[in-house]
Amino acid sequence: MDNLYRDFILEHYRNPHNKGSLDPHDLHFADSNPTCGDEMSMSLVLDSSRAAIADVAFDGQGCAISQASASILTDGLRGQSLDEVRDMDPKDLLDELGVPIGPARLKCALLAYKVLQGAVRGGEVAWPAEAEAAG
Amino acid sequence: MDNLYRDFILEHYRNPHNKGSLDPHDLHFADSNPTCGDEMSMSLVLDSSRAAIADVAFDGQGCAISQASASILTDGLRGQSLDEVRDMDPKDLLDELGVPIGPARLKCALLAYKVLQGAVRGGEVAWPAEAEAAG
Amino acid sequence: MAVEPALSALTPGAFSGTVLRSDFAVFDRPTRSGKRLVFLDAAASAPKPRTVVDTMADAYSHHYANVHRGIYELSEDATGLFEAARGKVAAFIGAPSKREIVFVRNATEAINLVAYSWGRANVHSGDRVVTTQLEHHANIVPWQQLTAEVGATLDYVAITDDGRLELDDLREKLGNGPKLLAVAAVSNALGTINPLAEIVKMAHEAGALVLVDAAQAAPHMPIDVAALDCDFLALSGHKMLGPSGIGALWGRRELLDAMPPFMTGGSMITKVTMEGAEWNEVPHKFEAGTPAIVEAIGLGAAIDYLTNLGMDAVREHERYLFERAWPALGEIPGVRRFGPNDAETHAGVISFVLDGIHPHDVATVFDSEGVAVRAGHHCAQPVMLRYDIPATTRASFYVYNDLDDIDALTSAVRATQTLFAG
Amino acid sequence: MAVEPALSALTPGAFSGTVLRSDFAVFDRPTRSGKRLVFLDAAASAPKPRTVVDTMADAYSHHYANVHRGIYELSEDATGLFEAARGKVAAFIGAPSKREIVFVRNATEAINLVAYSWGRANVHSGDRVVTTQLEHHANIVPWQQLTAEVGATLDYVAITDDGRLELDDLREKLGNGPKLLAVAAVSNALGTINPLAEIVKMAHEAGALVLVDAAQAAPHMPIDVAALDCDFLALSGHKMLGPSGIGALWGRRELLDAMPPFMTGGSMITKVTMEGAEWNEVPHKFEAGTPAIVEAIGLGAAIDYLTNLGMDAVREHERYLFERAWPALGEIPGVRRFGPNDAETHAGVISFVLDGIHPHDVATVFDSEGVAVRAGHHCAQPVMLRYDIPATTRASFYVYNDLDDIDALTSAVRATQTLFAG
Ligand SMILES: Cc1ncc(COP(=O)(O)O)c(C=O)c1O
Ligand SMILES: Cc1ncc(COP(=O)(O)O)c(C=O)c1O
Repeated sequence: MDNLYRDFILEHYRNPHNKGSLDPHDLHFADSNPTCGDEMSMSLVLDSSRAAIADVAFDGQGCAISQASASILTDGLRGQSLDEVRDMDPKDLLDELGVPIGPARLKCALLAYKVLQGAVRGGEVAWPAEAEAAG
Repeated sequence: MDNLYRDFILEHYRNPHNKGSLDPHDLHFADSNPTCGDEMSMSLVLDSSRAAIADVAFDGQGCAISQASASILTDGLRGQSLDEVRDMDPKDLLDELGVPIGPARLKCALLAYKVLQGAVRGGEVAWPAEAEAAG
Repeated sequence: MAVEPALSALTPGAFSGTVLRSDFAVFDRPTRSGKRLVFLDAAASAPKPRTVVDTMADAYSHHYANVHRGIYELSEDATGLFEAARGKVAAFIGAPSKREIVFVRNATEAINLVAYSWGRANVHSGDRVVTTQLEHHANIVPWQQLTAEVGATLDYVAITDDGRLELDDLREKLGNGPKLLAVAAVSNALGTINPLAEIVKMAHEAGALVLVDAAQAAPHMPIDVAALDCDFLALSGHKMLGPSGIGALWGRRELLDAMPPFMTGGSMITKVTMEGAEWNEVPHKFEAGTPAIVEAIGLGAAIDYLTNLGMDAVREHERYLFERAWPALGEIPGVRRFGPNDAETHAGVISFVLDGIHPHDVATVFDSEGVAVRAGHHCAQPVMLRYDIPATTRASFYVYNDLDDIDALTSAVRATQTLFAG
Repeated sequence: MAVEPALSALTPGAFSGTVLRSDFAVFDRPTRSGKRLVFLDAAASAPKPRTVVDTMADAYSHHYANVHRGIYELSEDATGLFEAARGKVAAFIGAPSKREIVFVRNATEAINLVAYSWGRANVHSGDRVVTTQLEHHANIVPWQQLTAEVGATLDYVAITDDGRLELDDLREKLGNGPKLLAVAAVSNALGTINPLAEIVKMAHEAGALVLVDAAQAAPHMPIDVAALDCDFLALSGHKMLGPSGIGALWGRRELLDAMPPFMTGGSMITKVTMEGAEWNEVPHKFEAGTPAIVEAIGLGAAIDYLTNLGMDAVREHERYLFERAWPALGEIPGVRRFGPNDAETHAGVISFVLDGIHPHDVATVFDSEGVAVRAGHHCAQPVMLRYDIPATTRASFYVYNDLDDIDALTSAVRATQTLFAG
């Protein structure tokens, strides 16, 4: 418990980074967590090479886990190439959150990842295998 | 076992009474036992009052129980009024068979009753409650 | 002020939750948190009393065979137990005949059966079907599919700020002459107990049949379909202390008789040739293939358990808990409760949100306190839409709950608020 | 001469039925006749090993809650066990992904699901569907309903005198370019093992998809959908030592993805508004409402039990029993056996009739000897039609049977003949 809601997570939740929307943007995608109905969108602005991310913002309501996860994930995106983003391992995001996330909350933790993948792949992607067990 | 297949039943099975068909006849009905698919038909000839049974025959393949039951049931029909037949209690037929019939065979034992009721009521009737438990 | 701990010593309603807890093996289970398990999610699915588990284990061990077609002792045994369970369901809901009880997987299948079989035969282009905004998705989506497929219209009865059906709106929707009104007896998202007798009367006067979704009512209060005068009723075994994989549809005999089959295959036919098939009598016409035999028997055991407590006493017990929990939650600043205020029209289901804390986080913190509650849209997204919220946290009561559990609930609310206030 | 009693001491196939019997509580049960229970009706439904009963009792007692939506320990537990069971089914039949496994009630529902969902979307007026004359009603009537509804034609592949599919006739029927071939892996009425790999190849070359009814195959022999290259496969848990109320449909991912839902309600949606709904991913799209949670877990335990024996060994064991029972029955005057003569194409299912004695009477006399067999049309009336018989008596073998049971079978045949010769 205290483990899951460490100050670090709660701090990101209370003051999420990169929250809002970017207009104009190059890529945009919205998706939702079927377990709870929470929706999240992400807007990306590409750099002049059109192959890497210059700016990013996410939007939508959600729980502490999904908000903190989106805040942390987006923090690391600027400068990354689209190829790097496509190859991203969802486990790395779970590691970065650094808290034990039970199966029922994995979709909360990975929603930002799923939305991001939808944006850079141009369409909805399946939930990572990690989140499957929770249905 | 020896109980169920008493000589009495086997004798009726080997040499059923009133087996065959009557032509012309006044009433005719055919029905089947869904548990086994056995079909049975019955033809009735009425007397001049048109309200009582003058002659009867049943036809169709079936097991020893259903054949013996039809043989015994039809034996008692001549001279009975249609009203009496309609009021018949299926329990009486089971009593007359005089052998312990498990739920799985009740439809065999009562098929003749059901066909007869269909004939005198002019259409299919439901299985008697006794036979319901066996589905 | 929250509930006085002293109250816990009282016998709530007609029997004591503390005593009944020993009937349920799950409460012996150690929890991850090390705390006592406070189970407040009966509305999703109920724990099983030992008698249900034991009845099923005995049936699987000593009375199991396929039903209806076996000419041997074991199959006669299984058939007898299975059909006796059908009789128990009929008696439990006041059905005139056990032939009107169709075994299905769950309430969802019961409603789909009616939508496919009765619906496709009776709802045509230009017709209307009415449901309500407080329904579970199971009582919405099948009607969306049906009406979209045949070109009919689906109307939704609105709900009030305190979670009741707007009866004036219902009257208006019925004024269009719908073929069917599909309505819940009790809302799983708001706890609302709908005034069913009145609703059925209104619908019948308007010429509509009434399907009652009793998934949340059958487990918690007496039901009498004959007195209610409804036309179809759906329930799920797993919510009423019975096994998963079993539920029942009740329908008026003449409606069931006239309906075409839904699924087809073995047992539901009297004759199959290569040209076509003839259907068996109800309820078999609607039970294609090998049924959930032992699950039906287990549901019978659950019904015995509930009948033994008495459904009036069950309702009384939950009303007692509601009457304590509702104000206790209301006294805590930052708690918003949903649904009607009074215990007459509010079942033992309380949906609430905590200001500034997502319901999912609430449930996770509760779990760490040993308190099992549900968070989400409760498969009732139109309700969430109505109140403009993404989700709620929901606590729901049953026979094994007591005032200690209400204390645990309010304590968990405070603990969550403290954690997030950081 | 019948089987030598001495043979009973051998280990048939890879393991001894006599030893395995102790895994099944039902054999401890006293019978009405006072005789040892000789259970020869696995093809209708199989007894349950203690491990299945115990796994279910434990799940109901200590790991039960609704799945997928609960944010608490108990629900995570239940979800984990339920989804692990899905993985076991996938592995058992060689499915590439557990997402391709849809839990249903039984094989009948699996086939109906395909007929309703894939069928209504893909079979149109003038199209053809092919089934065979040796199918169970579950693999006939849904296709009759579908083709009648949309104005398509249903063709039946004929069977030979010894109960095999006429492959020339199959080729001819496939020549008309059907959309689907629905065929059993093993016939429940004749015991025939169809040459599936060859059949699938022929059908695919003709452009037809293939649905395999594996209700009688999955329990008794190894299955590998990837190697078979079929498109859909249906099975029932209760016939493979698992609980009632659970079965599975396997389908190719891309087919399942493209299909509309069958039943609708909770869990199978991602979003519901009053305007409409969006569907969840497979397999959830096809699992509306609360599933048969513990029954799926029990099926997983049955699969563990079978996998532990080894499906090759199970097949070997039943082949061994067949090779003794078939000639032993054939040697008795007045016994007519159905289905292929050789053990390569005949599973552990023997249908027979006794001259001048109705199969129902046979089963009743057998019951009095402690021998449980089935009598009737076995939900395969077109087979009865083909051989112009009303019914057969059927003995079917499984892992707990041994040569003593074969002896009991032949003795019961002789006793019945003696009684009726009277
Ligand atoms: C070949 C075959 N297909 C389908 C079925 C139907 O199985 P269930 O009744 O479990 O749906 C059976 C069961 O008898 C069968 O033997
Ligand atoms: C009011 C209501 N209707 C229908 C259902 C669906 O029940 P099941 O999932 O058992 O089909 C539920 C279950 O949550 C419910 O609460």
